[in-house]
Amino acid sequence: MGCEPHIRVQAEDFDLAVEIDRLTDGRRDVGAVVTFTGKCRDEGGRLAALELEHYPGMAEAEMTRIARQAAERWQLSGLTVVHRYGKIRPGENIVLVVTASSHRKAALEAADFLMDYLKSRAPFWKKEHLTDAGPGQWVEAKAEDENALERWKK
Amino acid sequence: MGCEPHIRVQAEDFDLAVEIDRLTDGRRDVGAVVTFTGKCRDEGGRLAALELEHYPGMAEAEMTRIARQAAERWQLSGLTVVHRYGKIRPGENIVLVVTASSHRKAALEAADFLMDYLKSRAPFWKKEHLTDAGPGQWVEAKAEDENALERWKK
Amino acid sequence: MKLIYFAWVRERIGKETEEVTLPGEVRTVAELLQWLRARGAGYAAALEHPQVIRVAIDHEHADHQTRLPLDGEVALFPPMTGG
Amino acid sequence: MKLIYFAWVRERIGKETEEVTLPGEVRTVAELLQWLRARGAGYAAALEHPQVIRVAIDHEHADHQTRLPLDGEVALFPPMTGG
Repeated sequence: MGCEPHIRVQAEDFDLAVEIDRLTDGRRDVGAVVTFTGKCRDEGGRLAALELEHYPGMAEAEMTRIARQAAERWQLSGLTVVHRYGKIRPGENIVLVVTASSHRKAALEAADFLMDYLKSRAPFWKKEHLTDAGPGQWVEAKAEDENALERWKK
Repeated sequence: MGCEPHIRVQAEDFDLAVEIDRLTDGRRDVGAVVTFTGKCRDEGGRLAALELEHYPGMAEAEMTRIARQAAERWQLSGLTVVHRYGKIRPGENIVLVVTASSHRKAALEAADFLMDYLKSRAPFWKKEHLTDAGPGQWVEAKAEDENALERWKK
Repeated sequence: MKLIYFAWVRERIGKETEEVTLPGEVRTVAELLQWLRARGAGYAAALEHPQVIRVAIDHEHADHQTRLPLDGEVALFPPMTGG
Repeated sequence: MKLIYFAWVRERIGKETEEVTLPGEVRTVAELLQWLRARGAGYAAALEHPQVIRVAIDHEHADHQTRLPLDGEVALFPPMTGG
Protein backbone atom coordinates (compact mmCIF):
# COMPACT_ATOMS: atom_id res chain seq x y z
CA MET A 1 0.00 0.00 0.00
CA GLY A 2 1.63 3.17 1.20
CA CYS A 3 0.90 6.77 0.38
CA GLU A 4 0.39 7.97 -3.20
CA PRO A 5 3.56 9.82 -4.28
CA HIS A 6 3.57 13.29 -5.86
CA ILE A 7 5.70 13.14 -9.01
CA ARG A 8 6.56 16.07 -11.27
CA VAL A 9 8.89 16.64 -14.21
CA GLN A 10 9.19 20.31 -15.07
CA ALA A 11 11.44 23.01 -16.56
CA GLU A 12 10.70 25.60 -13.87
CA ASP A 13 12.25 25.70 -10.40
CA PHE A 14 10.45 24.25 -7.36
CA ASP A 15 9.72 25.82 -3.98
CA LEU A 16 10.85 23.52 -1.22
CA ALA A 17 8.70 25.21 1.46
CA VAL A 18 5.56 24.72 -0.67
CA GLU A 19 6.42 21.05 -1.23
CA ILE A 20 6.93 20.44 2.51
CA ASP A 21 3.64 22.18 3.34
CA ARG A 22 1.86 19.94 0.86
CA LEU A 23 2.92 16.89 2.88
CA THR A 24 2.49 18.30 6.39
CA ASP A 25 -0.24 20.98 6.46
CA GLY A 26 -3.03 20.08 8.86
CA ARG A 27 -1.33 16.81 9.84
CA ARG A 28 -0.48 15.88 13.43
CA ASP A 29 1.03 12.45 12.75
CA VAL A 30 4.21 13.48 10.94
CA GLY A 31 7.31 13.22 13.13
CA ALA A 32 10.03 13.60 10.52
CA VAL A 33 10.40 15.39 7.19
CA VAL A 34 13.51 14.91 5.08
CA THR A 35 14.31 16.91 1.96
CA PHE A 36 17.09 16.25 -0.51
CA THR A 37 17.87 18.98 -3.02
CA GLY A 38 20.30 18.22 -5.83
CA LYS A 39 21.94 21.33 -7.30
CA CYS A 40 24.12 22.24 -10.25
CA ARG A 41 27.78 22.83 -9.33
CA ASP A 42 30.22 24.87 -11.42
CA GLU A 43 33.02 22.29 -11.00
CA GLY A 44 35.56 24.85 -9.95
CA GLY A 45 34.43 27.40 -12.55
CA ARG A 46 34.68 24.98 -15.48
CA LEU A 47 30.92 24.67 -15.97
CA ALA A 48 28.58 27.38 -17.32
CA ALA A 49 25.48 25.15 -17.18
CA LEU A 50 24.12 21.64 -17.36
CA GLU A 51 21.55 20.80 -19.98
CA LEU A 52 19.19 18.09 -18.81
CA GLU A 53 17.53 15.97 -21.47
CA HIS A 54 14.74 13.62 -20.42
CA TYR A 55 12.40 11.04 -21.89
CA PRO A 56 8.92 12.55 -21.52
CA GLY A 57 6.38 10.02 -20.39
CA MET A 58 8.92 7.48 -19.25
CA ALA A 59 10.50 9.94 -16.81
CA GLU A 60 7.21 10.33 -14.93
CA ALA A 61 6.44 6.61 -15.20
CA GLU A 62 9.83 5.50 -13.90
CA MET A 63 9.88 8.10 -11.09
CA THR A 64 6.44 6.86 -10.05
CA ARG A 65 7.64 3.24 -10.03
CA ILE A 66 10.66 4.16 -7.89
CA ALA A 67 8.54 6.23 -5.52
CA ARG A 68 5.98 3.45 -5.10
CA GLN A 69 8.75 1.02 -4.23
CA ALA A 70 9.87 3.42 -1.49
CA ALA A 71 6.30 3.85 -0.27
CA GLU A 72 5.93 0.08 0.02
CA ARG A 73 9.25 -0.47 1.71
CA TRP A 74 9.02 2.32 4.34
CA GLN A 75 6.07 3.61 6.27
CA LEU A 76 5.71 7.07 4.78
CA SER A 77 2.86 9.51 5.23
CA GLY A 78 3.93 11.50 2.17
CA LEU A 79 6.46 11.47 -0.64
CA THR A 80 7.30 13.99 -3.38
CA VAL A 81 9.80 13.83 -6.22
CA VAL A 82 10.35 16.77 -8.59
CA HIS A 83 12.95 16.61 -11.36
CA ARG A 84 13.78 19.53 -13.63
CA TYR A 85 14.90 19.45 -17.25
CA GLY A 86 16.39 22.04 -19.61
CA LYS A 87 19.35 24.33 -19.05
CA ILE A 88 20.30 24.69 -15.38
CA ARG A 89 23.04 26.99 -14.16
CA PRO A 90 25.44 26.55 -11.21
CA GLY A 91 23.66 27.23 -7.94
CA GLU A 92 20.26 26.28 -9.37
CA ASN A 93 18.17 23.30 -8.31
CA ILE A 94 17.95 20.06 -10.31
CA VAL A 95 16.01 17.57 -8.22
CA LEU A 96 13.96 17.51 -5.03
CA VAL A 97 12.92 14.58 -2.87
CA VAL A 98 10.69 15.09 0.17
CA THR A 99 9.77 12.24 2.50
CA ALA A 100 7.46 12.49 5.52
CA SER A 101 6.99 9.80 8.14
CA SER A 102 6.13 9.33 11.78
CA HIS A 103 9.69 8.06 12.32
CA ARG A 104 13.03 9.54 11.39
CA LYS A 105 14.73 6.40 10.07
CA ALA A 106 11.97 5.75 7.53
CA ALA A 107 12.15 9.31 6.21
CA LEU A 108 15.97 9.30 5.98
CA GLU A 109 16.35 5.86 4.43
CA ALA A 110 13.58 6.43 1.90
CA ALA A 111 15.20 9.71 0.74
CA ASP A 112 18.56 7.94 0.39
CA PHE A 113 16.95 5.07 -1.58
CA LEU A 114 15.04 7.47 -3.86
CA MET A 115 18.16 9.45 -4.75
CA ASP A 116 20.15 6.27 -5.50
CA TYR A 117 17.44 5.00 -7.85
CA LEU A 118 16.72 8.36 -9.49
CA LYS A 119 20.43 8.69 -10.34
CA SER A 120 20.66 5.37 -12.18
CA ARG A 121 17.12 4.59 -13.30
CA ALA A 122 15.26 7.82 -14.09
CA PRO A 123 15.70 8.65 -17.81
CA PHE A 124 17.60 11.94 -17.59
CA TRP A 125 20.95 12.79 -19.18
CA LYS A 126 23.21 15.73 -18.38
CA LYS A 127 25.26 17.56 -20.98
CA GLU A 128 27.93 19.98 -19.85
CA HIS A 129 28.13 23.53 -21.18
CA LEU A 130 31.62 24.84 -20.53
CA THR A 131 32.55 28.35 -19.45
CA ASP A 132 35.16 28.76 -22.19
CA ALA A 133 34.10 26.35 -24.92
CA GLY A 134 30.32 26.08 -25.24
CA PRO A 135 28.58 22.68 -25.41
CA GLY A 136 30.88 19.93 -24.16
CA GLN A 137 30.60 16.30 -23.16
CA TRP A 138 27.71 14.28 -21.87
CA VAL A 139 28.25 13.50 -18.20
CA GLU A 140 29.30 9.86 -17.84
CA ALA A 141 27.44 7.56 -15.48
CA LYS A 142 29.57 6.50 -12.53
CA ALA A 143 30.03 2.86 -11.62
CA GLU A 144 29.66 3.87 -7.96
CA ASP A 145 26.12 5.12 -8.68
CA GLU A 146 25.15 1.77 -10.21
CA ASN A 147 26.87 -0.05 -7.34
CA ALA A 148 24.94 2.03 -4.80
CA LEU A 149 21.78 0.17 -5.83
CA GLU A 150 23.21 -3.10 -4.48
CA ARG A 151 22.77 -1.77 -0.93
CA TRP A 152 19.00 -1.91 -1.36
CA LYS A 153 18.74 -5.41 -2.82
CA LYS A 154 18.09 -7.35 0.36
CA MET B 1 39.01 21.07 9.68
CA GLY B 2 35.63 21.42 8.01
CA CYS B 3 33.13 24.23 7.95
CA GLU B 4 32.06 26.11 11.07
CA PRO B 5 28.57 24.91 12.06
CA HIS B 6 25.63 27.22 12.75
CA ILE B 7 24.10 26.17 16.10
CA ARG B 8 21.01 27.68 17.71
CA VAL B 9 18.80 26.82 20.70
CA GLN B 10 15.61 28.86 20.70
CA ALA B 11 11.96 28.95 21.79
CA GLU B 12 10.66 30.37 18.49
CA ASP B 13 10.07 28.41 15.30
CA PHE B 14 12.63 28.31 12.49
CA ASP B 15 12.25 28.99 8.78
CA LEU B 16 13.70 26.16 6.76
CA ALA B 17 13.98 28.19 3.54
CA VAL B 18 16.00 30.89 5.33
CA GLU B 19 18.32 28.28 6.82
CA ILE B 20 18.92 26.66 3.43
CA ASP B 21 19.61 30.06 1.84
CA ARG B 22 22.17 30.79 4.55
CA LEU B 23 24.19 27.74 3.42
CA THR B 24 23.74 28.07 -0.33
CA ASP B 25 23.28 31.73 -1.33
CA GLY B 26 25.94 32.86 -3.77
CA ARG B 27 27.62 29.45 -3.78
CA ARG B 28 28.26 27.41 -6.91
CA ASP B 29 30.02 24.45 -5.30
CA VAL B 30 27.06 22.93 -3.42
CA GLY B 31 25.67 19.82 -5.12
CA ALA B 32 23.43 18.48 -2.36
CA VAL B 33 21.41 19.97 0.48
CA VAL B 34 19.67 17.73 2.99
CA THR B 35 17.24 18.94 5.63
CA PHE B 36 15.83 16.93 8.49
CA THR B 37 12.88 18.44 10.38
CA GLY B 38 11.70 16.74 13.57
CA LYS B 39 8.09 17.54 14.44
CA CYS B 40 5.70 17.02 17.35
CA ARG B 41 3.14 14.23 16.76
CA ASP B 42 -0.17 13.94 18.60
CA GLU B 43 0.25 10.17 19.11
CA GLY B 44 -3.20 9.35 17.82
CA GLY B 45 -4.84 12.28 19.60
CA ARG B 46 -3.41 11.42 23.03
CA LEU B 47 -0.97 14.34 23.12
CA ALA B 48 -1.87 18.03 23.51
CA ALA B 49 1.76 19.19 23.54
CA LEU B 50 5.34 18.32 24.34
CA GLU B 51 7.24 20.50 26.78
CA LEU B 52 10.93 20.56 26.01
CA GLU B 53 13.30 21.29 28.86
CA HIS B 54 16.94 21.93 28.09
CA TYR B 55 20.24 22.67 29.82
CA PRO B 56 21.16 26.20 28.70
CA GLY B 57 24.82 26.53 27.90
CA MET B 58 25.44 22.81 27.68
CA ALA B 59 22.84 22.37 24.93
CA GLU B 60 24.71 24.77 22.64
CA ALA B 61 28.10 23.35 23.68
CA GLU B 62 27.11 19.72 23.07
CA MET B 63 25.35 20.50 19.78
CA THR B 64 28.51 22.30 18.65
CA ARG B 65 30.68 19.30 19.59
CA ILE B 66 28.38 16.92 17.68
CA ALA B 67 28.29 19.23 14.65
CA ARG B 68 32.08 19.60 14.62
CA GLN B 69 32.43 15.82 14.64
CA ALA B 70 30.19 15.65 11.57
CA ALA B 71 32.13 18.45 9.87
CA GLU B 72 35.38 16.55 10.44
CA ARG B 73 34.02 13.22 9.30
CA TRP B 74 32.26 14.35 6.11
CA GLN B 75 33.24 16.97 3.59
CA LEU B 76 30.54 19.54 4.18
CA SER B 77 30.35 23.08 2.85
CA GLY B 78 27.79 24.06 5.48
CA LEU B 79 25.96 22.69 8.49
CA THR B 80 23.13 24.08 10.63
CA VAL B 81 21.42 22.67 13.71
CA VAL B 82 18.49 24.45 15.39
CA HIS B 83 16.74 22.93 18.42
CA ARG B 84 13.65 24.46 20.03
CA TYR B 85 12.62 24.34 23.69
CA GLY B 86 9.39 25.18 25.55
CA LYS B 87 5.87 23.99 24.81
CA ILE B 88 5.46 22.61 21.30
CA ARG B 89 2.13 21.45 19.89
CA PRO B 90 1.39 18.62 17.43
CA GLY B 91 2.31 19.66 13.91
CA GLU B 92 4.92 22.15 15.13
CA ASN B 93 8.65 21.87 14.53
CA ILE B 94 11.12 20.68 17.19
CA VAL B 95 14.50 20.34 15.52
CA LEU B 96 16.16 21.18 12.21
CA VAL B 97 19.35 19.86 10.67
CA VAL B 98 20.64 21.20 7.35
CA THR B 99 23.73 19.78 5.65
CA ALA B 100 25.27 21.04 2.42
CA SER B 101 27.99 19.29 0.46
CA SER B 102 29.32 18.86 -3.03
CA HIS B 103 28.26 15.20 -2.87
CA ARG B 104 24.97 13.60 -1.91
CA LYS B 105 26.28 10.80 0.29
CA ALA B 106 28.15 13.20 2.57
CA ALA B 107 25.07 15.39 3.04
CA LEU B 108 22.76 12.40 3.70
CA GLU B 109 25.08 10.52 6.04
CA ALA B 110 25.98 13.63 8.03
CA ALA B 111 22.28 14.46 8.58
CA ASP B 112 21.63 10.88 9.73
CA PHE B 113 24.63 11.00 12.10
CA LEU B 114 23.62 14.39 13.52
CA MET B 115 20.07 13.23 14.29
CA ASP B 116 21.31 10.05 15.99
CA TYR B 117 23.66 12.01 18.23
CA LEU B 118 21.24 14.85 18.95
CA LYS B 119 18.64 12.29 20.13
CA SER B 120 20.92 10.67 22.69
CA ARG B 121 23.52 13.29 23.55
CA ALA B 122 22.00 16.78 23.36
CA PRO B 123 20.64 17.75 26.81
CA PHE B 124 16.92 18.05 26.05
CA TRP B 125 14.05 16.27 27.78
CA LYS B 126 10.45 15.94 26.61
CA LYS B 127 7.45 15.95 28.94
CA GLU B 128 4.07 14.93 27.58
CA HIS B 129 0.98 17.10 28.08
CA LEU B 130 -2.07 14.94 27.55
CA THR B 131 -5.28 15.94 25.81
CA ASP B 132 -7.49 14.74 28.65
CA ALA B 133 -5.27 14.84 31.73
CA GLY B 134 -2.82 17.77 31.67
CA PRO B 135 0.88 17.25 32.39
CA GLY B 136 1.83 13.59 32.11
CA GLN B 137 5.00 11.53 31.96
CA TRP B 138 8.49 12.37 30.81
CA VAL B 139 9.21 10.65 27.52
CA GLU B 140 11.50 7.67 28.15
CA ALA B 141 14.70 7.30 26.19
CA LYS B 142 14.64 4.32 23.83
CA ALA B 143 17.36 1.70 23.84
CA GLU B 144 17.21 1.72 20.03
CA ASP B 145 18.26 5.40 20.02
CA GLU B 146 21.31 4.64 22.16
CA ASN B 147 22.07 1.58 20.02
CA ALA B 148 21.87 3.70 16.87
CA LEU B 149 25.12 5.40 17.91
CA GLU B 150 27.02 2.11 17.54
CA ARG B 151 26.64 2.39 13.78
CA TRP B 152 28.95 5.38 13.77
CA LYS B 153 31.72 3.94 15.94
CA LYS B 154 33.99 2.62 13.26
CA MET C 1 7.81 -0.01 -34.57
CA LYS C 2 8.73 3.42 -33.23
CA LEU C 3 12.36 3.94 -32.22
CA ILE C 4 13.37 6.89 -30.06
CA TYR C 5 16.91 7.96 -29.15
CA PHE C 6 18.36 10.12 -26.38
CA ALA C 7 21.56 11.98 -25.46
CA TRP C 8 24.67 10.90 -27.43
CA VAL C 9 22.82 8.00 -29.05
CA ARG C 10 20.45 10.59 -30.55
CA GLU C 11 23.33 12.90 -31.55
CA ARG C 12 25.33 10.14 -33.25
CA ILE C 13 22.40 8.61 -35.10
CA GLY C 14 21.36 12.13 -36.09
CA LYS C 15 17.64 11.79 -35.42
CA GLU C 16 15.33 11.79 -32.45
CA THR C 17 12.88 9.19 -33.60
CA GLU C 18 11.98 7.00 -36.56
CA GLU C 19 9.53 4.33 -37.64
CA VAL C 20 11.06 1.04 -38.75
CA THR C 21 9.72 -2.23 -40.08
CA LEU C 22 11.84 -5.04 -38.72
CA PRO C 23 12.67 -8.21 -40.68
CA GLY C 24 11.22 -11.35 -39.13
CA GLU C 25 14.54 -12.61 -37.73
CA VAL C 26 14.98 -9.53 -35.50
CA ARG C 27 13.16 -10.67 -32.39
CA THR C 28 15.15 -9.46 -29.37
CA VAL C 29 16.63 -6.16 -28.25
CA ALA C 30 20.15 -7.52 -28.94
CA GLU C 31 19.13 -8.45 -32.48
CA LEU C 32 17.62 -4.99 -32.97
CA LEU C 33 20.91 -3.32 -31.93
CA GLN C 34 22.86 -5.53 -34.32
CA TRP C 35 20.42 -4.82 -37.16
CA LEU C 36 20.58 -1.04 -36.53
CA ARG C 37 24.42 -0.99 -36.59
CA ALA C 38 24.35 -2.04 -40.22
CA ARG C 39 22.14 0.92 -41.21
CA GLY C 40 24.94 3.48 -41.54
CA ALA C 41 27.96 5.19 -40.01
CA GLY C 42 25.92 7.16 -37.44
CA TYR C 43 24.25 4.02 -36.18
CA ALA C 44 27.57 2.18 -36.09
CA ALA C 45 29.13 4.99 -34.04
CA ALA C 46 26.18 5.19 -31.64
CA LEU C 47 25.99 1.44 -31.11
CA GLU C 48 29.71 0.63 -31.30
CA HIS C 49 29.64 -0.77 -27.75
CA PRO C 50 26.17 -2.31 -27.59
CA GLN C 51 26.67 -3.51 -23.98
CA VAL C 52 26.55 0.11 -22.70
CA ILE C 53 23.27 0.90 -24.47
CA ARG C 54 20.24 1.01 -22.20
CA VAL C 55 16.82 0.14 -23.57
CA ALA C 56 13.23 0.84 -22.63
CA ILE C 57 10.18 -0.77 -24.20
CA ASP C 58 6.98 1.23 -23.88
CA HIS C 59 8.49 3.39 -21.09
CA GLU C 60 9.86 0.48 -19.04
CA HIS C 61 13.49 -0.60 -18.69
CA ALA C 62 14.29 -3.83 -20.55
CA ASP C 63 17.44 -5.89 -20.93
CA HIS C 64 19.04 -7.00 -24.19
CA GLN C 65 17.52 -10.49 -24.01
CA THR C 66 13.98 -9.13 -23.93
CA ARG C 67 11.78 -10.08 -26.87
CA LEU C 68 10.57 -7.09 -28.86
CA PRO C 69 6.83 -6.37 -28.90
CA LEU C 70 5.03 -6.59 -32.22
CA ASP C 71 4.37 -2.87 -32.04
CA GLY C 72 5.17 -0.08 -29.62
CA GLU C 73 7.97 2.33 -28.68
CA VAL C 74 11.54 1.17 -28.17
CA ALA C 75 13.98 3.71 -26.73
CA LEU C 76 17.79 3.51 -26.89
CA PHE C 77 19.97 5.67 -24.68
CA PRO C 78 23.23 5.84 -22.70
CA PRO C 79 23.35 5.07 -18.96
CA MET C 80 21.27 7.67 -17.15
CA THR C 81 22.78 10.57 -15.24
CA GLY C 82 19.82 12.20 -13.54
CA GLY C 83 19.41 13.13 -9.91
CA MET D 1 30.24 23.00 44.09
CA LYS D 2 27.13 23.88 42.12
CA LEU D 3 24.66 21.08 41.43
CA ILE D 4 21.97 21.46 38.77
CA TYR D 5 19.10 19.06 38.06
CA PHE D 6 16.85 18.46 35.04
CA ALA D 7 13.57 16.75 34.10
CA TRP D 8 12.34 14.15 36.61
CA VAL D 9 15.56 14.35 38.63
CA ARG D 10 14.74 18.02 39.24
CA GLU D 11 11.08 17.29 39.98
CA ARG D 12 11.84 14.53 42.49
CA ILE D 13 14.60 16.43 44.30
CA GLY D 14 12.32 19.46 44.32
CA LYS D 15 14.88 22.07 43.34
CA GLU D 16 16.64 23.22 40.17
CA THR D 17 20.03 23.96 41.61
CA GLU D 18 21.95 24.12 44.86
CA GLU D 19 25.43 24.81 46.25
CA VAL D 20 26.99 21.97 48.26
CA THR D 21 30.22 21.50 50.14
CA LEU D 22 31.32 17.92 49.71
CA PRO D 23 33.11 15.93 52.41
CA GLY D 24 36.66 14.93 51.49
CA GLU D 25 35.82 11.27 50.81
CA VAL D 26 33.37 12.16 47.98
CA ARG D 27 35.74 12.23 45.05
CA THR D 28 33.94 10.64 42.06
CA VAL D 29 30.57 11.07 40.38
CA ALA D 30 29.47 7.68 41.78
CA GLU D 31 30.39 8.79 45.31
CA LEU D 32 28.48 12.05 44.81
CA LEU D 33 25.33 10.15 43.80
CA GLN D 34 25.63 7.90 46.85
CA TRP D 35 26.19 10.88 49.15
CA LEU D 36 23.18 12.75 47.69
CA ARG D 37 20.84 9.76 48.15
CA ALA D 38 21.28 10.05 51.92
CA ARG D 39 20.14 13.68 51.95
CA GLY D 40 16.37 13.02 51.99
CA ALA D 41 13.41 11.24 50.47
CA GLY D 42 13.36 13.38 47.30
CA TYR D 43 17.03 12.63 46.59
CA ALA D 44 16.48 8.94 47.34
CA ALA D 45 13.56 8.83 44.88
CA ALA D 46 15.46 10.72 42.19
CA LEU D 47 18.60 8.62 42.51
CA GLU D 48 16.99 5.26 43.32
CA HIS D 49 18.56 3.70 40.20
CA PRO D 50 21.87 5.55 40.00
CA GLN D 51 22.94 3.65 36.86
CA VAL D 52 20.31 5.47 34.77
CA ILE D 53 21.43 8.93 35.92
CA ARG D 54 23.43 10.88 33.34
CA VAL D 55 26.03 13.41 34.48
CA ALA D 56 27.71 16.44 32.99
CA ILE D 57 30.63 18.30 34.52
CA ASP D 58 31.01 21.89 33.36
CA HIS D 59 28.73 21.27 30.34
CA GLU D 60 30.46 18.06 29.21
CA HIS D 61 29.17 14.50 29.54
CA ALA D 62 31.03 12.49 32.20
CA ASP D 63 30.72 8.89 33.37
CA HIS D 64 30.26 7.76 36.95
CA GLN D 65 33.94 6.95 37.44
CA THR D 66 35.02 10.50 36.63
CA ARG D 67 36.76 12.41 39.46
CA LEU D 68 34.87 15.51 40.51
CA PRO D 69 36.55 18.87 39.94
CA LEU D 70 37.41 20.95 42.99
CA ASP D 71 34.89 23.53 41.90
CA GLY D 72 32.47 23.90 38.99
CA GLU D 73 28.99 22.82 37.87
CA VAL D 74 27.82 19.23 38.08
CA ALA D 75 24.51 18.40 36.38
CA LEU D 76 22.38 15.31 37.03
CA PHE D 77 19.62 14.29 34.64
CA PRO D 78 17.77 11.34 33.05
CA PRO D 79 18.74 9.95 29.65
CA MET D 80 18.14 12.64 27.06
CA THR D 81 15.16 12.65 24.72
CA GLY D 82 15.85 15.53 22.35
CA GLY D 83 15.82 15.54 18.59
